[in-house]
Amino acid sequence: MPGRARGSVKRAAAAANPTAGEPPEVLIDYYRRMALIREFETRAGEMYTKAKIGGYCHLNLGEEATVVGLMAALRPTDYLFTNYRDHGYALCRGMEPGPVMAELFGRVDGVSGGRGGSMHLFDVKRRMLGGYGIVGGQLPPATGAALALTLQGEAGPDADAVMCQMGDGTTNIGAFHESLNLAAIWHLPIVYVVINNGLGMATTVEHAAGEPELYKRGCSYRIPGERADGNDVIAVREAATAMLQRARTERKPGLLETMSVRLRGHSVVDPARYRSREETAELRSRDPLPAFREQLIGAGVLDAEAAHAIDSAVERTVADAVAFADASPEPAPDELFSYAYATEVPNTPRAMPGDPVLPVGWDD
Amino acid sequence: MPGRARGSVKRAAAAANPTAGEPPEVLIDYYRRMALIREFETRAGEMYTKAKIGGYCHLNLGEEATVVGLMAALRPTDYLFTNYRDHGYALCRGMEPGPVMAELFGRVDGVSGGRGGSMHLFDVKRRMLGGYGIVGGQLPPATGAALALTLQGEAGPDADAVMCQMGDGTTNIGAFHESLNLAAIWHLPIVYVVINNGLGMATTVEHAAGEPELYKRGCSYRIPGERADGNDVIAVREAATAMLQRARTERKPGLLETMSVRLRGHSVVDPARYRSREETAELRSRDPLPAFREQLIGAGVLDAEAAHAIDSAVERTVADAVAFADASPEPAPDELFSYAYATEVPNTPRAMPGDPVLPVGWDD
Amino acid sequence: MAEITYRQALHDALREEMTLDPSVILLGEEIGIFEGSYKITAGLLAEFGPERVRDTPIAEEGFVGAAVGAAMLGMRPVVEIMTINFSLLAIDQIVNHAAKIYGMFGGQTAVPMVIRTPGGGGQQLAATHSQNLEVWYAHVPGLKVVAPATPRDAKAMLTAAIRDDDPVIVLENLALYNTKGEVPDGEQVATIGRAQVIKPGTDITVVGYSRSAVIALDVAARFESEGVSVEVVDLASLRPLDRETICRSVSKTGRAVVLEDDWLTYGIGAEVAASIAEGAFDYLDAPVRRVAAAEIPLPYAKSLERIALPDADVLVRVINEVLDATRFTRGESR
Amino acid sequence: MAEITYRQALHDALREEMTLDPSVILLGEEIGIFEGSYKITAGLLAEFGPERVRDTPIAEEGFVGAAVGAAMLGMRPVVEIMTINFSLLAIDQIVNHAAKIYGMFGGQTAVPMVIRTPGGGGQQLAATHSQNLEVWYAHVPGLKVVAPATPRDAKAMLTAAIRDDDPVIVLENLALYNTKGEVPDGEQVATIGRAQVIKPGTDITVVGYSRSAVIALDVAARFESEGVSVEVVDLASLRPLDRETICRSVSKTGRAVVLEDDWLTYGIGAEVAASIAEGAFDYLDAPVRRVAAAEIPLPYAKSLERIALPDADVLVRVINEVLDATRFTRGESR
Ligand SMILES: Cc1ncc(C[n+]2csc(CCOP(=O)(O)OP(=O)(O)O)c2C)c(N)n1
Ligand SMILES: Cc1ncc(C[n+]2csc(CCOP(=O)(O)OP(=O)(O)O)c2C)c(N)n1
Ligand SMILES: [Mg+2]
Ligand SMILES: [Mg+2]
Repeated sequence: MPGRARGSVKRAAAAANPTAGEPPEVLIDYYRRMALIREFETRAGEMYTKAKIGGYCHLNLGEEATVVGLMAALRPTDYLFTNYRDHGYALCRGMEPGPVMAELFGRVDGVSGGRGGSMHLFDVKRRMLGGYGIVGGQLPPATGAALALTLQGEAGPDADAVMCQMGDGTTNIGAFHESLNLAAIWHLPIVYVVINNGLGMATTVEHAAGEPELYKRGCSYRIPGERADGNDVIAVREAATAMLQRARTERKPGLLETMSVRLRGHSVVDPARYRSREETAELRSRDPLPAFREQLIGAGVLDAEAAHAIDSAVERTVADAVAFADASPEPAPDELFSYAYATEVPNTPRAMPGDPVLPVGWDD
Repeated sequence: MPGRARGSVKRAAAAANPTAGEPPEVLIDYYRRMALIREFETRAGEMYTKAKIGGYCHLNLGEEATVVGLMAALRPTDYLFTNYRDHGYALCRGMEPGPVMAELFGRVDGVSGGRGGSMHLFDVKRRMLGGYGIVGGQLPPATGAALALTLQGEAGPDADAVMCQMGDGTTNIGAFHESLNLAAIWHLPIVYVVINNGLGMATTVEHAAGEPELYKRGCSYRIPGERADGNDVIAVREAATAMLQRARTERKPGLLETMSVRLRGHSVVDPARYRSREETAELRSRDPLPAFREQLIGAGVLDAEAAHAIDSAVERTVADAVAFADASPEPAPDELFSYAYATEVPNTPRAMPGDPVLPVGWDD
Repeated sequence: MAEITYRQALHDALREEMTLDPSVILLGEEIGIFEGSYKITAGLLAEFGPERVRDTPIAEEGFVGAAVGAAMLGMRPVVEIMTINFSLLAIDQIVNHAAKIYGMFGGQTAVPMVIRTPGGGGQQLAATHSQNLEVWYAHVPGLKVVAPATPRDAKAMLTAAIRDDDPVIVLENLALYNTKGEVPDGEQVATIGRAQVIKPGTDITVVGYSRSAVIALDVAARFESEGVSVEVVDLASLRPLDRETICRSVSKTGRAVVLEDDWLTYGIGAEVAASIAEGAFDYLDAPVRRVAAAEIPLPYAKSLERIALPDADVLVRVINEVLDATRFTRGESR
Repeated sequence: MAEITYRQALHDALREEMTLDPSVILLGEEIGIFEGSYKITAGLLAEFGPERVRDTPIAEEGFVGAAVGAAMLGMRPVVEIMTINFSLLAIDQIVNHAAKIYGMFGGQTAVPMVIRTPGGGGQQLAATHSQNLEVWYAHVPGLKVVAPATPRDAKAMLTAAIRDDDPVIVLENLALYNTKGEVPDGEQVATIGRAQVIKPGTDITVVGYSRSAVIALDVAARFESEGVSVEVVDLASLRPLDRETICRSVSKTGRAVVLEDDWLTYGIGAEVAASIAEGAFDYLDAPVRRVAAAEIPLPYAKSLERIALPDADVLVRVINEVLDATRFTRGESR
């Protein structure tokens, strides 16, 4: 991306061999997760074309290493808030691919009961507290979740923390400022992660941000920032882990920026015509998935056959997810008002379009 | 103020004798302006007690040197936007004390026709584009005014610029972030001035801001910041002039923080019980007005008699302003809809409370 | 039973709920050291400490949204927004988040939070500080909106709001804070979603809420002496709206006037009038009339502010117009 | 006269006004390089350059407020807010600033700006991206709000809005962008503040705006063949609201149904129904009925979304109910 402010990107200790010292099964698992996201997103794109999925659908293609690295840093007991580009996070957080795909299909077995769709994956048990479609909208609630943690428990290595993911474009909205400021003054255990894929929709970081080295934007709150290579799963994991650790033990918020590319358009329907052929080709060359595969093969952790077996397995997994989603029924009409309110009170509206304001015979 | 982050405060070149090199008539004029604000605000407070003024009324007491210094840096052709604590700015911008007081009284001769009151002083000819009551509300419009300037003229030493004043507490709201970011990426000729009087209403800067050295908060946009001693009229003027100059010639926004004290409560009705006696006494010792008077007398620019003459003159001016305001009529009832819309269109509502939705006989 | 102010009633509800339930926390600008712009939270910082009574920076979107997130983790935050005018800064968190999270995520997490905020003009606070924007919130599914008129209701409704698992907006009123009324001792929990007939009558129904219900009561008393029996319905809950109670009243009186402090067009009264006109169509002897504010950014000048806002005298006039239009003879009873 | 899409009509209005008046500038997210989320601004960056077609960061409060300030200095900014749902982030600048500045400062400065934004559900965008919040803006004095239904009106109203010296909200509609219609050649400037009878009829009045006016037209045509003469009133302007045109229609037909895409309670239809019920009280043979959306955060699932939103079939049913309630005999003419 021409003119993109990159500055120094933090890589894992041994840049030449970032995977050194990692147990092979961990690396293989990361590969499997990245491959799963890749396959899931690719199939989601197809399913959109087949009109199985509607509305907006944003994919993590190109962000697989980042997503896997971040989720590897998070404990099951931590809380996660993300934006609408949330499929990979949901999968790595342990949500089954079937119910995730079913949500995209708008079916009853979807993780949000088919009510939220692609942008709004949620799983209270896995402490994935939502994908959010309003840019920046997830920041204040994530900050408030961290506030609740300070009221519900003590700081320490076993304390829970919150991770709040967002895109680069999101750092320009007011909620970013207000949230980080609250986290700073209230000493909240939260790590804000900016996925810098270089673009809002077609707007570059440089065009949108007065300080395009986004990890520095914690300066206004004395929140330490750090940049990591988003194509390096270990570097991302390590940076996130360190920040989470500080959040747990010292209740210090952190700001982590990860650098990666968005391989396709902003959403499934965006052909990204604003990118030249050369640019697209250049982006492909920065695809983290084949790079990681090569790396593992080079390091002897994986061979071509094993890699292929993993790829095939995730293909089956996702095919099963699609089948599961397709078999799941659409929510029934009489379920329309099922989640209107958590506490029922008199006179809650239940009218269908065209119903009179009071039932016939109300005055009998 | 205990624990108040002050850092290094920029003072005028010769801190020992900041007035050195200034023509005496300029210094005397500054003193006159400061005394005028002091007297105007004191009388406004009284008038509030007498119920001549209603609603909210925020005074510049303690901020006189800052206000005079800032306004001395501004050219008549520059544009000014402020918050609701705007009386002193209006006076220094050249608005007559009579119409300013009349606005506080809600009379037809008020600078905003009695529609705005204390918080909403406006004078299109003097390019005072408003006091604003919503915290941070003035920032986006001020930024947009600067945008208009870039479309309407070239940069250069004669170019117009915008000054946007705000309080310390205002740096925590989203509009601060969004506005400064726009000014940075669009290269706008605007100087944001933070009047750091240490408090929101009773909330200290340290309690509210993650980075309490507020001039540093331009860091998130690469906007240079500077701090000036708000009790030093020359220091304020010099810092503001330099920033305005950069705005005119280089179209670089700036962030100026001025340090001063709020001598009274947040508004006229606030007894400021949250301050101890000692604190109040300490604040009084930092009153800029007697200090400046002493300074000028010490420097031989003024003697006690001349100072007294000025004080008496501004007393008369303000007494006249009060008389003017009191003599001005209240807006007449039939003026209620006079400024409903700039472009009249059919069916604009003109109903008074209780009127039917359509005039009787509409169907004749 | 003690006679206390509306302000005190709100304070007491907060204090009692905080005492009962440690998950109740307060957030807002100047609610601690300053004790609240309108002093509702006076003394609570001293009593419950800065963790539970939290002074926030001026960052409405931030701290209201923080309350949303805290509520998702089981806290019961009560947020004070200094006036409803400033709620515009937080409205994305209120409407796009608090109101949506329960339904949009398939009921997995509730958002048990309360937003307390006063509305109202008449204090010479000028156009941006004098609005009655309750209809915006009342329009939004996922929210509940209550608007107490009396100290008793203020306490009981705020208590109910805190215990409710949904986001509830408690609309207070600058003009009511100093009003006094009897408040029963002991715990009182209102039922959100019900209107109440606060004065029975037979000749005409006046519908109000918050300050307008108080005015309506006063006007009803005036008419009583003239032999006109006014029934006053206090909406109490703006969402859900209790159409049945309203229409039942009108089915008895055959005449209706709505008094509201907001702007006429698309105001609260529009829904009330439309609901009556549909639900009680066969009972209505005359058109439902609405008494509301003139549609103008409210001027600061007292002379203009006074005439732009509805008051008891205008209500009296309109009631008389409706009575006359139906050839009502004073003293007649139906 | 050419047949073009609603999208093209909006585009043409922008292009023509930018050509005529150098003070017209465009601001918004992704309106330049991306050519607009819904491609209304396609080609304009190339034609007018980045100074006049300005891609903004994601900062609705900031850039909408910047438009306010630029307008105060004599520019005529046209802002695109990607959808009405995101306008909540900017609503303080719209309602507390744009709408107030002319009146609150005693008429010293106008704010000649336009906010274009689409509303509407039915695209499976889920609860936070599918709202119809136009009633909020329509409630606010100081704003003008128009809601064109056809390509012709889209062009003429946007043109009028740009030339108007007040802040005007042009409510577009996701479901209409691809609809086609005849647009006269040459300059057309609508009159803001007038409703229009877009199909005359004698038996029943259907009131709509934006998408609902289009549906109403379609339904009216269906009824024609059954011997029912439906008059369709397109509000066109939500603020000011042209009550006289609406009531004149009902004074002729004696029956009325309002079709609206927003939530029923406190929606646009409430004011329309209340105004009819008051203004045309003596003419009404049956209660005014409203057809509106179910009051729920709109679910993503198609099966639920479909039934939660009003459509032609529901309108047909309700029209029949009103006709039956008044014992209307098909083919009868009044
Ligand atoms: C408040 C708001 N404004 C605008 C949008 C429309 N929108 C959706 S995604 C997007 C770009 C976000 O970019 P970034 O934060 O970098 O995230 P990415 O899509 O790259 O993951 C925009 C403008 C929105 N959803 N919410
Ligand atoms: C958006 C908004 N929130 C809250 C308020 C209430 N309020 C008025 S002034 C003020 C304190 C502002 O402090 P600061 O910015 O330091 O300015 P100062 O009053 O000290 O000049 C507050 C909270 C408001 N007017 N607008
Ligand atoms: Mg991005
Ligand atoms: Mg201050």
